[in-house]
Amino acid sequence: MRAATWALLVGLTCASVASGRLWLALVLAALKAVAVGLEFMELRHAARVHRWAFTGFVGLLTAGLLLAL
Amino acid sequence: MKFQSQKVAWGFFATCMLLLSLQLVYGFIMGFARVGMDGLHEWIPFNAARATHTNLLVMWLLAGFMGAAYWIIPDECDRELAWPKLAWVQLIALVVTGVTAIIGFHLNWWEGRKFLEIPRPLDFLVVIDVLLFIGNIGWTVWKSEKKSTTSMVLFFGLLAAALLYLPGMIPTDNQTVDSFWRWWVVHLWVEGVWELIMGAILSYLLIKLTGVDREIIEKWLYVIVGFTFLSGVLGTGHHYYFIGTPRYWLMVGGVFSALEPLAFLGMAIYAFAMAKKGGRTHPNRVALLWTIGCALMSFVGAGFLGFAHTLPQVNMYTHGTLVTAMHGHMAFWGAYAMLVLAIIAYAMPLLTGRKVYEQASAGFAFWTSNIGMTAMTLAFAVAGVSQVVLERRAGMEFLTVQKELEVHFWGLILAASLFSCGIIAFVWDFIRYGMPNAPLKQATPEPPAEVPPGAPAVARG
Amino acid sequence: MLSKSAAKAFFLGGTAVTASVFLALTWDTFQQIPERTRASALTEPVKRGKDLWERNNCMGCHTLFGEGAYYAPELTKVYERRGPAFIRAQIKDPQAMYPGERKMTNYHFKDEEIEDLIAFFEWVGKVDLNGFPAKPTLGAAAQQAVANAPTRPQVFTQICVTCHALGGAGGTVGPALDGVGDRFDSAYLERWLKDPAGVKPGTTMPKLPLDDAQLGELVTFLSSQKTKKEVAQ
Amino acid sequence: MTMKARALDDPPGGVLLWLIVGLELVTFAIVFALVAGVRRAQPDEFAAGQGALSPALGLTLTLLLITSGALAAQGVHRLRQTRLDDTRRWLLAAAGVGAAFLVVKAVDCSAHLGAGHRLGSSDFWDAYLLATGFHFVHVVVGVALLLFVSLRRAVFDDVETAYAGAALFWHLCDVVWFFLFPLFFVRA
Repeated sequence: MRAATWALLVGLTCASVASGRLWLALVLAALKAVAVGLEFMELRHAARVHRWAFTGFVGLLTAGLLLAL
Repeated sequence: MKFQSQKVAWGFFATCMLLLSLQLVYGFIMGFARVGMDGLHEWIPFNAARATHTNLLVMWLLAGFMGAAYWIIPDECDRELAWPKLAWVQLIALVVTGVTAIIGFHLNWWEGRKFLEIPRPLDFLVVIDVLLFIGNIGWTVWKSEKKSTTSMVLFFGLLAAALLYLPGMIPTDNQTVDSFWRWWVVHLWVEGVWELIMGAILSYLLIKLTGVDREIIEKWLYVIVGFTFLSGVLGTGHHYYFIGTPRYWLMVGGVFSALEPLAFLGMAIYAFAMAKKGGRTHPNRVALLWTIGCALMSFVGAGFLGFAHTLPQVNMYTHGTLVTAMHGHMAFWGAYAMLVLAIIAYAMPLLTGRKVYEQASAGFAFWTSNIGMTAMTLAFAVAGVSQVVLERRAGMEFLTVQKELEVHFWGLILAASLFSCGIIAFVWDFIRYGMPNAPLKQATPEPPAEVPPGAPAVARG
Repeated sequence: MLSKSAAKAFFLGGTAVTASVFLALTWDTFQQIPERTRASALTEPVKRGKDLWERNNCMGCHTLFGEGAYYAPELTKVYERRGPAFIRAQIKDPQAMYPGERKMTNYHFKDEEIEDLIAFFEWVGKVDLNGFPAKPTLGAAAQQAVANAPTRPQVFTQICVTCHALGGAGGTVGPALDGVGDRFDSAYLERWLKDPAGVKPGTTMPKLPLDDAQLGELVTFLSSQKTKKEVAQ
Repeated sequence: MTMKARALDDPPGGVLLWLIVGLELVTFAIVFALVAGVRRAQPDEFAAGQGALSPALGLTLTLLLITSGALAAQGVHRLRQTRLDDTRRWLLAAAGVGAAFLVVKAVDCSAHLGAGHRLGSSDFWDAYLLATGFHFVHVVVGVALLLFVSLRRAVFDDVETAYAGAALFWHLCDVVWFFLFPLFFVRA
């Protein structure tokens, strides 16, 4: 699971560099942040409120940045 | 009151009452000058009134902190103060220095830097005086077996405050450098180490008044002051936007000032949570009211209203207007004035053995002064925003705008009168029930002492 | 759960880290200050001016770099805005320039002290303040047009507008000057400006610190201020 | 791997660290907004500044952080099987890769400074140096935390929370970098 997450993160990173589009790179960054949060930070095992608070924060942040740029 | 030497605190608290009353008088002088009634101009020009008003504030807050320390440190360290007589000498020296400074202001004797107006020779006296104070409480802490978190935070807060006075004395010919160091003193005091002192006094009061386990209160104290420093130290940047320092301070100051309300919010939540947890069984309800009020009003005044004009885009227009006065009044009132009044409200009944808190006037003092201060803040806010729009945005002449603002200063004077009623009630209670020459009742044991660890929180009375 | 030692470590560690960053930025700031403030232009008069500024607690009423007491005008750009002649007259006798208005103390400075203060203000006005004070933005277009009117002499934009308005911009202490050329001829205006109290005893109009060239320029300018209607006739 | 969901007052890594992570996320959100603001307000200057940045280097830095984060996560996973010594080794490895990040970033930064791009050069360089410098400070703290918990574990009453907490802070550095990376390195 952790190895798979690592591979996913590497893949997303390469994709965002290859694409060269800011909006796409930001969305991929959000996906990476959520992946790290759920798997590496172990929010998968945390109380539901914590899980959603983190995911929601990342979502709002990304939405805000997408709107601003 | 457990130790005789704690009585020293009385002298400091009485000084607070005197200086606070005088501060109000000078506030009114300025308020009337602003509506054109400046008949005292020949004897008390505005700059003297202003410097006296702010320096009295700093003086009485410092006296209050010192009194609080002389009260708290023996209690927390479980031993008499090292040198009680020295504390009296130090109080008298402080008062003499302060009175000299204030008379000097009226004779045009200055160092003339905002908030640091007192002349250089007196600076050295202040440093010596504070060193005596630090030495006295430091030695008490050092000699004691028990080194509680509260007493250590209080001690290091006071020590850091003393050390941070020194950058303000660095001589320079460059106005920008001058301003830069001045904020090291002023900002790092009020948004830095004074908050350590505030946190420590607040946690002492919460331990005593709510009976919540000391361990819990003290560990959260660390978290709260940690948050305060994380935002407050780099938040100094919001004074470095427009004084000739590099442009990146707009970024640094903007980001970290935006966090400062969170630290104050944390402090307010902390106080409320502890009070709720403790069940409020202490009979001195008024002291708890001041304590909780302090945490709340400091969030409103320092956190929320501070944030209202701290972003560089906003501050570009509000910098150097009455908007600052709006924020400053409620911030100092909430964070520090109410805190000192809280410790006085808590300590006085124990010092004198009289249940001052059962008086209706005690509650009147709290509510009237707070409503009055809120109204004053509103008056300043309306005046400040009008000034920003008319002078900074529309480009009207300074004096023309000041005439437009006079009506708001009438509002300010009315609000300040209400505020003064509350303060007079507080001071009057202090005089009625706190005179030292009246025969003191035997020092009473504190009603619900701190609960021993492990005891259920509600089983007290 | 949260342990007290962890909380303490967080407080001490966090404080140490932010304090280090703050000290590093302070160091960098001091590398940049000399250039940004033109430290090389800190001449002896400027230093003496700063000393006077502090010894009389001018910040107790005025603001400088936006820091002070908001009771009297912001002085960062005063040299550019009012010019040395106005500052000289104002410091020499504060009542002369704003009679009956908000009071300023007369410090009875010697002439060379006044020149030191002017030097200080000139230096202060040239410090790079990251755009402060901002130019007014509301009604900017109208004011821009007025300010750009080619005929306005400098003495008018620095001194007269303090009390008088023209085209809607300026002070309200004295009457607006729109159409002043209709009401008075140039001979009267010249007599008036040379000695206001002589023409109308008890007037609040001060005798302005003008030399002959400035006076001539001002009289020409004022007598040309005619309202459109009469111009059409 | 089975594990019951944790209580509300017991997040993985401890309450204190989550409070810190929360505060840091808010702080960095403000930093991102600031960078976005500069990018939007001064597009030309921003693009010019970006010309001096190397996307390959940004990619390298990101991969180092991701790898280090994965190593730390492996370590924390070993806590479930209460293999504390294993955890320690994984965390040390994570700290090692983190140190590599610091070296690469320091070289990059000194190159920029050497090329005359310093604080005060322009809003782009102020934003770049401050934001990545601020992140750099966090990575330094993160590496120090990882080293401290793995080398001085005797000082902790609750070693598991200490390990999980240090790793949690370390992952924060990743999350923050994920956003700094596109904001600075992806060109318009």
